[in-house]
Amino acid sequence: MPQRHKIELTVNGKKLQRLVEPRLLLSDFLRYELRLTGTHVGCAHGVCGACTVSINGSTARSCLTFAVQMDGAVIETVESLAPRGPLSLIQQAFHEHHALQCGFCTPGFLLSTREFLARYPDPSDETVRMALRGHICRCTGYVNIVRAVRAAAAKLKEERTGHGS
Amino acid sequence: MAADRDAGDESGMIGRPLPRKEDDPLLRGLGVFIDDIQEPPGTLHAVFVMSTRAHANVVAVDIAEAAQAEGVVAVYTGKDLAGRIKPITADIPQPGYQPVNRAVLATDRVRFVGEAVAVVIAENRYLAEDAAELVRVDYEELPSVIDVDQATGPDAPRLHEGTRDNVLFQASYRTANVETVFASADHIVRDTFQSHRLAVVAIEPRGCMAVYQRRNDSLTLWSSTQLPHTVRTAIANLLDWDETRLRVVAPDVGGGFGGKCSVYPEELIVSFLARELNAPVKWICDRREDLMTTTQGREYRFDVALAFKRDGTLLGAKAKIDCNIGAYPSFPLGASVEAGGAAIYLPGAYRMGEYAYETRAITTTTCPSGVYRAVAAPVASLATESLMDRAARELGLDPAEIRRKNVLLPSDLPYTNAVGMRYSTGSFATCLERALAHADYVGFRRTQTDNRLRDGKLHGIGMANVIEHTGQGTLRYRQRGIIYVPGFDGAQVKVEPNGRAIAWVSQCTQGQGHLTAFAQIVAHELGLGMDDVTVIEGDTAFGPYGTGTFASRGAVIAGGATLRASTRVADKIRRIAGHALNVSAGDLKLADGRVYLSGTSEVSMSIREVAAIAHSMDARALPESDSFGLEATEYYDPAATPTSNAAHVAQVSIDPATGLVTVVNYVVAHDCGRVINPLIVEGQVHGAVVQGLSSVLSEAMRYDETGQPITVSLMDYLIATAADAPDITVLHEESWSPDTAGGFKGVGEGGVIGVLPAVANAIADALVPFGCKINRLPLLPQAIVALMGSRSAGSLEDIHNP
Amino acid sequence: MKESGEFRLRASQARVWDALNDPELLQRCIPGCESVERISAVELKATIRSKVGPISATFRCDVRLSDLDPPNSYRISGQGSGGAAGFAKGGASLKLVPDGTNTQVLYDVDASVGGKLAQIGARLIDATAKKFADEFFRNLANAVDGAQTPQSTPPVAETTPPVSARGGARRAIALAVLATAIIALAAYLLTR
Amino acid sequence: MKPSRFEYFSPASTSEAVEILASYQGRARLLAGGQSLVPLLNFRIITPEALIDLSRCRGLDEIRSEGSVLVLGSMVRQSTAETSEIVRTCCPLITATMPFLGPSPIRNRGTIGGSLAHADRVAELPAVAVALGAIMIAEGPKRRREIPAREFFLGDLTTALASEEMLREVRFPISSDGERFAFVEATNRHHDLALVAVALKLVLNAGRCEQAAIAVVGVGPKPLRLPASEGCLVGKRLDAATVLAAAQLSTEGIEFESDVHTPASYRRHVLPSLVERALRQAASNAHGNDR
Repeated sequence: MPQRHKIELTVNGKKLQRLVEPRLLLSDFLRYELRLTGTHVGCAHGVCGACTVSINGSTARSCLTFAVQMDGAVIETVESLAPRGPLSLIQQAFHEHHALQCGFCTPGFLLSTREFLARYPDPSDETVRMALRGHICRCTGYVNIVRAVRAAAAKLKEERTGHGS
Repeated sequence: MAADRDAGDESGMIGRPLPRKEDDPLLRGLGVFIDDIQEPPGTLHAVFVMSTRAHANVVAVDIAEAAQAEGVVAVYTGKDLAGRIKPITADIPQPGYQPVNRAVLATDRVRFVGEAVAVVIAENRYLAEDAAELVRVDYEELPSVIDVDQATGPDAPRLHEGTRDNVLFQASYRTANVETVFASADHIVRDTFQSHRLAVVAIEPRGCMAVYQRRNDSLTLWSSTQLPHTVRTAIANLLDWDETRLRVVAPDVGGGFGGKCSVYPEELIVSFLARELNAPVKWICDRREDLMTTTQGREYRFDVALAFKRDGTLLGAKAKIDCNIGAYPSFPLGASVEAGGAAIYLPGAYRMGEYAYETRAITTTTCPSGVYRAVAAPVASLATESLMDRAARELGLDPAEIRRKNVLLPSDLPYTNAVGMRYSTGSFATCLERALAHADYVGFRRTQTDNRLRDGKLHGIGMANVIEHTGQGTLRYRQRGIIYVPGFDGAQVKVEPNGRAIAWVSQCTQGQGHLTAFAQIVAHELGLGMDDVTVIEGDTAFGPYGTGTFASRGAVIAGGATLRASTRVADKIRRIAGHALNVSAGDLKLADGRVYLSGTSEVSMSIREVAAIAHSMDARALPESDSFGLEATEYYDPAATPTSNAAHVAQVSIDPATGLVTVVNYVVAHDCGRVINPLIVEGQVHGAVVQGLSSVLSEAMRYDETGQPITVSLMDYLIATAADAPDITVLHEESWSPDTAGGFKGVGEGGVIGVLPAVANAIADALVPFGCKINRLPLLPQAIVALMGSRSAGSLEDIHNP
Repeated sequence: MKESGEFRLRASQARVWDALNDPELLQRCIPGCESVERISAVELKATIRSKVGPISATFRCDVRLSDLDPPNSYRISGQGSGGAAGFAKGGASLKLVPDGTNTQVLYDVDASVGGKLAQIGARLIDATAKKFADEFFRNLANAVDGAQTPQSTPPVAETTPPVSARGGARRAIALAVLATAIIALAAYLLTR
Repeated sequence: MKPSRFEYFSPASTSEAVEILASYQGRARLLAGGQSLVPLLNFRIITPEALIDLSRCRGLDEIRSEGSVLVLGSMVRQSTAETSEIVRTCCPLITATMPFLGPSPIRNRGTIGGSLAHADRVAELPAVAVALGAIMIAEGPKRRREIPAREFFLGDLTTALASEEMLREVRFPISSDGERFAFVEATNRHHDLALVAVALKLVLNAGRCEQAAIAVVGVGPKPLRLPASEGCLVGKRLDAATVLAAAQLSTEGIEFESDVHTPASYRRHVLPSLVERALRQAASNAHGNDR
């Protein structure tokens, strides 16, 4: 049996140490070892986007990453967006605009949306569509997702200017 | 019971665009899909060894090496399971139907690439996959047949024992004067439309987990299914198990769309193994396996002719329909569901008295097909709506004009069409006009008159009228011989001592928002707030038996059952409150968590107080005629099949250099009767339109000449992303159904039915100068440039309307 | 997949037949041919390692020969199993027609590939098979030309291959080429 | 869809990496961003004995300009290159091409070197490297060597790197005044994998084209230059007639290939249009593609 490797990492703010077999995918590590099952696997080859998490502040496919590579990494999953209390602003926008149906793909959309809005605070429909093209949603037709993302952008802007003034 | 439009009032919950109750956990990553369920200790993982041949005799299966591999607990072959699990058979008692068996694991013959020949059970999925690679199968290849012509040719091998030929179902029908109208028609348009095989690709692949309890020989199977009750009954029948010891649970399900609307061999095998090995057994389908084994759909050939008068009046239709249903009929819907549905759907939203069809379901050595969202209706609609456009052009009419001439008008209703489907209510003409107006059809045509080429793109507009047979009940399934589909559903509504309600509904939700929509019905009837109502679905251990969620039947049938049960509970609340308040029950209204006397707020009590009385937790007594508890169970089956309707208008632009199509504007005017939650209805329409759009523009499940599927990853099976999808406007009409409880009609499939013809017609409209006809899908860039022929982008400047 | 075609070798019919009967030469000409084992007069087993960048699959091939008419024609058929990667199978009728000092080789091929490689890597299978064919033809042509040994011929794409396969779609050629490997192996049988 | 077993190494230096690589004699793979490699592992299309993760190798994520050359370390993430001001200033074509490489989560992990060394026939970066005349710096156990981009790509997933060599960095000539760029592609879906993609660099002087480099990917197993089109442009003004003539010459000598995504005939049909489009963009836009 191949050697297991010790990794130390931070997941959703919690420091962890684990021994992992090299071939263990990050998605499986999160889901089965840490029981963070909000990260879903829809294709395991990097296309559908359901498994998207944040690694060191950037979105990434957890199905295309091995846990063993994550030594020292800071990982955030959907579970970190609103660990308790009210939904985050983006989650709330998805809720209000009916931007999810079965909800399987939603965690990936949320993480990409968060990253996108941090970089592009005032996006057009077109840029939202471009930015989210790495995620497949089979239920919503994306219409309400785009609306939710734009609504969230407007809210975030409001919040910023509100705090600023 | 005809719905009473005045029943609702301002405080009612039905009709409100409420955000969904199910969202919160899903948004937090707390959804529990099949692979998210905490595995019990000792859970074993199954991996199936799939056939690499489309058609072959299985000479030998060598499991020796696999059985010795690390972590492997057991390996079973088809021969090991034969006799332990009965084959799956959808024996539909209908003329022209030939039933066939499907062994849960192939024993001596495989009939499609992906058919399971062995199953490996190991400590984890990684090890199970390692071992599955070590199973060696010796095949003796047989000729494959991948399309309906090969399967019906003179030399075609017979795929199934005990059948005459590969035509597993055929039917025909004609009205009395169809030949006469065709003989006397001024104009006949005809073409053969070929639609392509699609994979369903619910974003969550299938999967199941079985836990066996030895102490009472009972089993719980969690499965990502649309049919928990049917799966339970099938396990009982095919594994010879007492159904009362079986529980099937559909947890959160990541989309169904018909792909999870069959009982699958894996569900039976995993259940069997859990008992056999006395250990929890889990199987999660991976995406490649999903693209090879989950029922596919919509591979049809429609040869259709429409007969018209010179003025554009539609006189009749003739259709010859062939469906490629793949290697095995699905269960419970069987081999006839696609071919039968295709024929029945064709008359659509038009006044058309004469119709003849011949329809066939043909088995081939490809993945089994099933009831993919809207089944055959989108292709039937593509055929008629495309021919309608061609007739218009040939007769010198505008496409909108020819539809106005033929679409059903209020004065036509109720209308019984050429195959006996009855449309009680509908807003066919209104939807068409509203969609055209909103899309500025007239304005578009005015611009287009000058030039189809604007901003370097070719522009076109297309439309379609849509009907959707929704909420089909017991009678429809009995008529069609589909005896394994009950057709009814049930709901048990119960007010607990704290005055809050819980409803157990026999369906299961895969994203359609049942937990919200049905809660709205309960809250509406009981005068409760949305937070006071919890809906639970998908668990055979609770509530009544039922059919499942598919074919746009949720709102009508489960909604109807929920409404009926809620009404009965509301009646009891009134009786109890009337008794307690010493007023007539008939004068009491329920709202805001209270029961009060109409016209006054003085005389009232809370529903919580009523619940306390009902549970003998209050000094006041029940009326003598009532017993304890505050609950009711109702099964529901609509009086007739309610027909939803819609009109779709699509506007496209085409890059003439690359052939890439962009949908720039999309309008749907939609009527699903009384709307429970417009937010959810719009979501259903959006999703269906884009799913259908994806199938028009890019999705295609391809097989090579030998039956190898060659699009088994999402790198090769191309699903529309946000970058491909348009914004969509949904306009609502509400023609309540007199045939259903609450006036509800179904929604969910109609969007797909409309988008195929609307987009194909818009593309054909943009390409009118090229004189091409669209009769094949998908319309990938390669197809568009082929349709444009040799005219290169450079010579487009002079393209005007003919 | 069925495919007919022809290619021309700059050598006499007798020389080509002999070349096709030279096991060492063939083993060198078939890219990735690792071993050949004779089972009977008309049967053999061979191992061919097919490689595209990091992707490789080892096919164990069973080949059978029939309709022998030296030096004019024969029919071969066979199949190779690549384990979990998949399989390739095919048959071919091969005809050698003298054309002055050259030889025209006419073939009718019926071949297919299946399993995981074919399903996931359809794109690569075609390309691999084409590359495989190009190499085999170039090696064979060089060999019968009496030129240097095939191994020392670098795969320089700029040089026009000395032979060309005519015919339809790339995939057809691709599949034909998998059968070509089998053809070559089958030829090996002729010498025994 | 779980990979088979492998050993894992995470060397701190390139010399250590190539040493391990050499010791496995072709049975180990280098792991860069993993966005192309890991799908193949998950499908078990490839089953290496070891993966050598380059993410901790010192110096591989550097972006710097050295005289007339922009140097991108092989482990520079695609999204980093995309937003790098140095890259934008030195080689705007690279910046313009990045959004085509895939959606953000892919570009966040995917690397410059990984994409080039993977050598997929429809990958965009090889076209850019060939159009710009990049030099690949290979590092082996014994020496480093330079490989011009044109000689680097040999075929599907196959490069001139020897089995014990790794791609250490890529050196792009820094663009000068008068250079024009464009990147365009034809796809099945909007912003999909390329069916055919064209990257071009022109050097204009007083309106005349002094140099032209047009690279195309997707038509066959490796990137190609279009010498006939290039020849037609040099010495001429980029007027409509010249652009059209160059576009029409683009298919010359190319053996177009079919695959599951599109037939050869489509690729042949679309290439002239793409070349025309790229030339028009380049003529009007100093920063190539305007996305």
